[in-house]
Amino acid sequence: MRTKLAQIGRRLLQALPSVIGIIVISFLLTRALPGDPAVYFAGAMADKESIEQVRKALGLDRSWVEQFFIYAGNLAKGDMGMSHNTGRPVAEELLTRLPASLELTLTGLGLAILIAVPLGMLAATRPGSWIDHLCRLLVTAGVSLPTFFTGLFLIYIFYYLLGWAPSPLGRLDILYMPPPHATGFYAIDSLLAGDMETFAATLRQLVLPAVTLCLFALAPIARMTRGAMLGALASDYVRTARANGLTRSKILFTYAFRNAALPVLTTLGMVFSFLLGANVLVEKVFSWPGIGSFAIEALVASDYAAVQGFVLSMALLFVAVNLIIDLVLTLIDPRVGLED
Amino acid sequence: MDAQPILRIDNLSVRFRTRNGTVDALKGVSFSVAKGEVLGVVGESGSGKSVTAFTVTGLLDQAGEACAGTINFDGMELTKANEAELRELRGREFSMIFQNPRAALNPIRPVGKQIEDVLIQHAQATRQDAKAKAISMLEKVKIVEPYLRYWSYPFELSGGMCQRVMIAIALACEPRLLIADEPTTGLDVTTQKATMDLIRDLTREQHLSVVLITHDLGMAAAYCDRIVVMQKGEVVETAAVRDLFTAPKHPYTKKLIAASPGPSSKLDDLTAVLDDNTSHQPSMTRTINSGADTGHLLEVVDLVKEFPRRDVEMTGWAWPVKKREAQVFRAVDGISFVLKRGESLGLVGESGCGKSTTSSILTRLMDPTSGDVIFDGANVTSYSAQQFARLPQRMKIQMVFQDPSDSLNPRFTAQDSIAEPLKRLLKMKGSKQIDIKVEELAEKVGLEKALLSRFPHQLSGGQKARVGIARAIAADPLLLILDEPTSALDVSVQAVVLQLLDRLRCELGMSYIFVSHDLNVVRLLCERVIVMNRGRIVEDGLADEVLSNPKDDYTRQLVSAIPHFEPGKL
Amino acid sequence: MKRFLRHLRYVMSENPVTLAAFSLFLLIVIMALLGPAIAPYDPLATDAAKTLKPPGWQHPFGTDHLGRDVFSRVIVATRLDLGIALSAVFLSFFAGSALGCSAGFWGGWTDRIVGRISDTIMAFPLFVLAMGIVAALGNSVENIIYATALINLPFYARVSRAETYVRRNAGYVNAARLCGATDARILVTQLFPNILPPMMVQISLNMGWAILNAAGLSFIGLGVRPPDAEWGIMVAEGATYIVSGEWWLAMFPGAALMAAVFCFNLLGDGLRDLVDPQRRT
Amino acid sequence: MHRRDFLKTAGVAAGASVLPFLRFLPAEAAGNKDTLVVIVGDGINSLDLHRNGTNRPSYQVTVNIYDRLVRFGVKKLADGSMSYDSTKIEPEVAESWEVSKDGKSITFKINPKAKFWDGTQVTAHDVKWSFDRAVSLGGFAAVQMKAGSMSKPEQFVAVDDMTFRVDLPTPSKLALPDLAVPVPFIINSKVAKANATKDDPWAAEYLHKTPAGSGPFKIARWDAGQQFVYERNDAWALGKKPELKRVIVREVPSASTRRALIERGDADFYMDVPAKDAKELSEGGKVKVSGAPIDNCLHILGLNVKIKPFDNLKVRQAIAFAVPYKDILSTAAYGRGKPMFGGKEATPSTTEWPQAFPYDTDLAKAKALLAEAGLASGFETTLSYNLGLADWQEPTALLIQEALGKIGIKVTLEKIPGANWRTAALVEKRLPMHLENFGGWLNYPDYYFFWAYKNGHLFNSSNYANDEMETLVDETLHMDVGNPKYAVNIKRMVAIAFQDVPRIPLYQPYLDAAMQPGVGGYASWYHRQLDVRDMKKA
Repeated sequence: MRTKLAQIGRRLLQALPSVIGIIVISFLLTRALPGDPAVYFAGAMADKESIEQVRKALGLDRSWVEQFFIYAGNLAKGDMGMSHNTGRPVAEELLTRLPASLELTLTGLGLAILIAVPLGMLAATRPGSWIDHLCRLLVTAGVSLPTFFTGLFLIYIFYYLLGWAPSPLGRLDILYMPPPHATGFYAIDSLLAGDMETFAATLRQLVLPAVTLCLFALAPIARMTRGAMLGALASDYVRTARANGLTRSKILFTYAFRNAALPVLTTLGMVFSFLLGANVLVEKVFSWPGIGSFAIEALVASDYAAVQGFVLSMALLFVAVNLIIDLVLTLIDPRVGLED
Repeated sequence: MDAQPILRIDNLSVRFRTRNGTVDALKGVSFSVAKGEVLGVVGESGSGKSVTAFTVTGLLDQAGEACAGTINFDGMELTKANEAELRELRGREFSMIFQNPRAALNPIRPVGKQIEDVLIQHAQATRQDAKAKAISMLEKVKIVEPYLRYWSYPFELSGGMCQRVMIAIALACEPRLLIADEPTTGLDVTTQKATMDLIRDLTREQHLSVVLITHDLGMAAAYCDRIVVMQKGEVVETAAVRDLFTAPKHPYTKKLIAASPGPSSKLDDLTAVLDDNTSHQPSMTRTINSGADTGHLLEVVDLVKEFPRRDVEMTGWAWPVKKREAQVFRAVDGISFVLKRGESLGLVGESGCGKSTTSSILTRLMDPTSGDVIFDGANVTSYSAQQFARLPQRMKIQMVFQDPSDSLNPRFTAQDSIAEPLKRLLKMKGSKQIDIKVEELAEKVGLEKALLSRFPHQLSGGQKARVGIARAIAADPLLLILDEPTSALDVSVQAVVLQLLDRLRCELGMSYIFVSHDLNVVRLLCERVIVMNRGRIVEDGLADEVLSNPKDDYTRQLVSAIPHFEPGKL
Repeated sequence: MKRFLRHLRYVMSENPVTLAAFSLFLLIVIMALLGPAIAPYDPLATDAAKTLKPPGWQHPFGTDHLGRDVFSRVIVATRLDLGIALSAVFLSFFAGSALGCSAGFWGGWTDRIVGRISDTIMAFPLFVLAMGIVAALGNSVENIIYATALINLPFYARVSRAETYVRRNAGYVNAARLCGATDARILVTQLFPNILPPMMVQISLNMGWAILNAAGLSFIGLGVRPPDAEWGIMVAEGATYIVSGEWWLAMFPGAALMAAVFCFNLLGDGLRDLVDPQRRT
Repeated sequence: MHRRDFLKTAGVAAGASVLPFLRFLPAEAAGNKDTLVVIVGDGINSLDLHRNGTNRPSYQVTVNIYDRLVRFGVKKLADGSMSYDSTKIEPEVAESWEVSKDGKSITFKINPKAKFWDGTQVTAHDVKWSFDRAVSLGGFAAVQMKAGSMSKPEQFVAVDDMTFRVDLPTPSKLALPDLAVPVPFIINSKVAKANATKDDPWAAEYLHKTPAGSGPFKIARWDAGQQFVYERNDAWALGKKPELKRVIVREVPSASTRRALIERGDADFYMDVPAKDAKELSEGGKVKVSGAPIDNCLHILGLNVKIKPFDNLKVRQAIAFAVPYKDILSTAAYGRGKPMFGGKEATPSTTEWPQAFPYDTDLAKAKALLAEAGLASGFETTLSYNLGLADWQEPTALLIQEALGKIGIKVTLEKIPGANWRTAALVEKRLPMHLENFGGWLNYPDYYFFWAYKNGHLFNSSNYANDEMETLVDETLHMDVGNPKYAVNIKRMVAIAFQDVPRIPLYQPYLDAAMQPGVGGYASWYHRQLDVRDMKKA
């Protein structure tokens, strides 16, 4: 087990420089944003010297380097500054909004996996057949449309015309109070509280945005599953298994799929960050109080602290997700430990 | 061995549907295997020996189909059986073991579990006692500490040990027929011998019939009762081992026997038997001018090359962790030898003995940790690999690579590959001038002009080897280092290439360093031989001397492990 | 060149889907080249009287909220979108593979530095980085192209590094070293041409992605500068009209967008066969 | 109170539509006519108007939960919709007031019925503390108070518990109305001071999240970025008790989602409806649309006189003749605006403001004027507009670009994000040609000219400087309306605006709101926010 810990340690060490890189870039990126927060903070009718006075208060007059160290210092203390867009400390804002985005992204991803993996396997076991082509066309169609377009289209059909879906009004219809806070994921919290009514309502709200995201994530997962399965089925060890008379299902699942799962897992890391970016638009369309819609407004309103906080948390999330995937990989695949 | 055959194949034909039309892989193959008999199926690549095995076990991929003939296994007609029936038989009645064992085992599943899968599948064991049975099978194939090895993964075992696991899996349900498809290719000579002895003992003990498929005549001679020789999808001859070797009837068989280098065969014998498609070249008498002291071409003074123990310098995206306990692994541990001008030297040893590392250092593709190489009077190790590239000595040392298909750039035609050294080293400019020189070189290595415009994947193994050689001698080097140039080639092709190499040596007066694991092949070309083991030179002497009575016991073990046919021994 | 054409025809016939993809690609290229010439109306001419007309004879795709003909705008937009896709993708292809190849070939420090750079870029949610760049440098087409190219860089670096690392000690590479070729020359003449096939698939995926990215930027107001016609911005503007019943504003540019991205994705396999020497019989 | 009971008592239900899960709700769901569901586009970022950086949507909270000394009345317009009445000042916390003879001080009598939420009596000391806070915290609050010439705490005197006096440097007609705008609200100073700290004397942090006032509504909950809920204060006695018990305000960023919600009946009230939706919703008939022109507000095309060639009067007038006014009104505003072009008189005969300028689309005249200015071959320039207001500014900019193209002026459009817009247009005033939508809160023409036409003032994004205009504005700003000189000055000011045309008015915008047929009592206000105090629901 010792090598596993050393390996995890090294993986963490490896993530450190990119985190530092992210902090620096997010700082520079926001400083390069057009617009001057001092003017915004000074309010609608402020004149020249009241803007200057606010600028000094915010410490924006000092050199960039100095500002960076102040920012890094605050960051260490966990203070990400105040978002003038929503009037609340950024850290608190992110903590309340992150579960919303995560719940949406993970549901979308989960749906995508449930559909794309079997589809990929189906296509791999019958290469070149009409199923293979159909799966490829369907999946490519899914990824060919911008998410905001699919989102609005689904709203128009299922909410506006048919009235099946609930109103795209955020995470929970106004009839229901959000469940007592446990994980921040409404679905899980309502289950924990045993409140099936709210649970059902949460699911109904989740369906449309999750489907929009899922459509977008189908292609990479299905394509990777198909490729990996084809590789595994053509491998020597599958031929040996067939020569030893193992049943088709045993070969397909225990031998071929488990090996194919490794590359699929690595793509999931990338697809997750891909979705995090995509749900920025989906949140705007479904008025989902997630981290994405918060970022858009902050960016458009050049709300420094909010943009920095958002970019940093996204980056840390990405690094964490990749770390988890690497750990899972080391558990499943004994070889990973050695020739990383 | 009673005469009732366990397996009878009658007039079997197999066709493959490929992109450009159908290919007849087998044309009317017939032979049978008696109970308890070890039948050898010998043939070069493309002779259809593996296709036969796959057709028998019903493992042909979709593209192939058995279009004629019957396969009778102990009274049951296999070509008529559907997939379910066949699956019942596989593993229980007949089973197979394959080449390249490490890839043939599931990389992420403990070997013990893989044995259990087969046992449980054929109801030879219940979930509870499957583990015990698996461990006993591991013991049977002489794997030390079986209860520990039960949990290890294929990448943690050596090639030989993986093959033993494969054998354990194949024999777990005590089948009545074992088909071994090139089981020992790619293994070290000593491991090869150990594996084949294990197969012989186990199959005799369970009086199992065996079909051994191989391209190595020596192997077939040492371990089989009867041999079937196949060429281009047809059976050309079937005979008992003794009769086949003493009185081969079919010319192809004769050619094969002659082409496999034995301990006493001469270079000219290889192509002694007249064959229609290889033109007979009068072989030059090889003068050993070791006497005339024309100075040392190459002098190596206690060369050392060290590699870190665990390749800590991750080539992945990892941060270099401090080398805490990384001991150093010495691939080359202080070797020294001298090479006279025009002399050719053999470097022999098993894989991992440091012979390839040495050759890379000599050709300056790799920098040594310490030690000197004085070539043609100049100390070449003093320059870095990059600087050496621009020196005039660069063209004086060239190399022929082991795997011909990997040594040619897939996007270059043969013409471009050969022209490359002319343009770079000899700074030849005019395309007209280059074309003439390329044609001259092609002619010298016996390559038809028409093949020059072809891509590597459109050339055969032999033709690719000739392009590699033509490229190496383009800048007429003084020293040519041959890194197992013929090990990937078929026996008959190897014979022709070896003769070509010998002829070029005499014509161009080059000296060779011939790196190989096969003493018989080295003996043909080189006067002197160096045997290496774990980075050190264990023996240095005249080739015939070393082969007939080796002084060092490691060399003795190496020589005895090479399977070959000895009339007297049977 | 003759050999290439014969090979092209061969790749086409072998896989119907690739044939469809190539012909669709050809159509898109023609539309991009002849766009303004074949458009029935001036894409920028507004007409207050004819705003938001449904598709009919005069205007096959209807008119938008300023009375401009959607059909001619969709055609003219092809040039801009194809331009964005091609330039962004090739910019990141060359930069990415240069970084990736040198990382894979020399290993050691270059490998680690390149690794860190692409890790950092990858750590940013792709879309947010693009938003940041465009917001910071202003929303001109060049900035969109640079932003899209930057965020696609890691994909190419990762693929080319893996492919180069595998081939760095291949026989023909050592043979080239023996001929006195410097590392740089080997990288360019020997290694790079051989890693093209796997990169081709990546290129086709990214082409589709580049257009979607531009569309996304337009949706939040940072995309292409009006009044230029571009599918993304037309879908973005039209999207708000779906609910009020004028579906054709977003539907037709959306369909064109989907067809283009669809075609690029399917192109991948065809491109790989085209470039892969083994497939040449 | 257990969560489930809270739900029952509130009898929360959304609109009349049959909701798929209606069966869960208890019987008295029918009694939901005292809860209103409102949807808005932008989120609020604070409950305290005086705080630095409080955005415009947050003003609505202060309007509904805090009281002021006085407030404007409400009047019925010609088309039956209700609007605030800038001419009528009604009592609120002050039951009566009288102006000193020299007009330099106003004394207010506090209404004994004015009680804070915690039951304590509203005193003059609370009023003084609140007004001192308004002028000392700086930012928007201080500037708005200065417009009514109230800038120093010394001006506010608590004579005794129940009388409060404001002293003015010079008599001004703006002082009294400026006490009715949202800024001078009255805070429970006892509670605020209890939560103040050394470096936050005005309890900004505390009041940011937890208001302490006396208004007709309280804030029940605020989930930032999602929703906030008003709860009626039954003890409120300073006017007609509001009909509604609870008002839920949900933030819905996407305009098309908002439209779907109101049309499907999942929302009762939709505030600040974009022009196109307003026109189609009112024609659709399913939903009631009430809209009125915003007082003292204009959508204009600003020309920066400091940047060539807009310093040349002929060029500005040429552009005034080239603008496609009718197309803009129909395609950009969808008819939801009062035309400000085609005026008959070269010089104004009335003091009405805003009134139509004497220009109309006449390309020939425009070309002629350009030729006179020596720019017959035209020139190149940029037209900038605010990304946040793109729904009307983008189509308008496109139409202007095309029209100017016809007389040889090549225009490139430049879209500028929200925060950066204020810096570029208002502070640095560096945009050659731009669209602007300034509206003065106090409904006097001189107040508009004070902000938009005086040199260096914030909304004078055209950098316009005219000595006569300077003196005229200074003179009339504080002058009483009755003064005969007032009308003369106003007409002269408007005439200069007609002549010099630094700002070309396009139309007077409407403030539209859509609501279910059963909803009533909506009035449109100058501060363009929702005032729920008089609203009711059948």
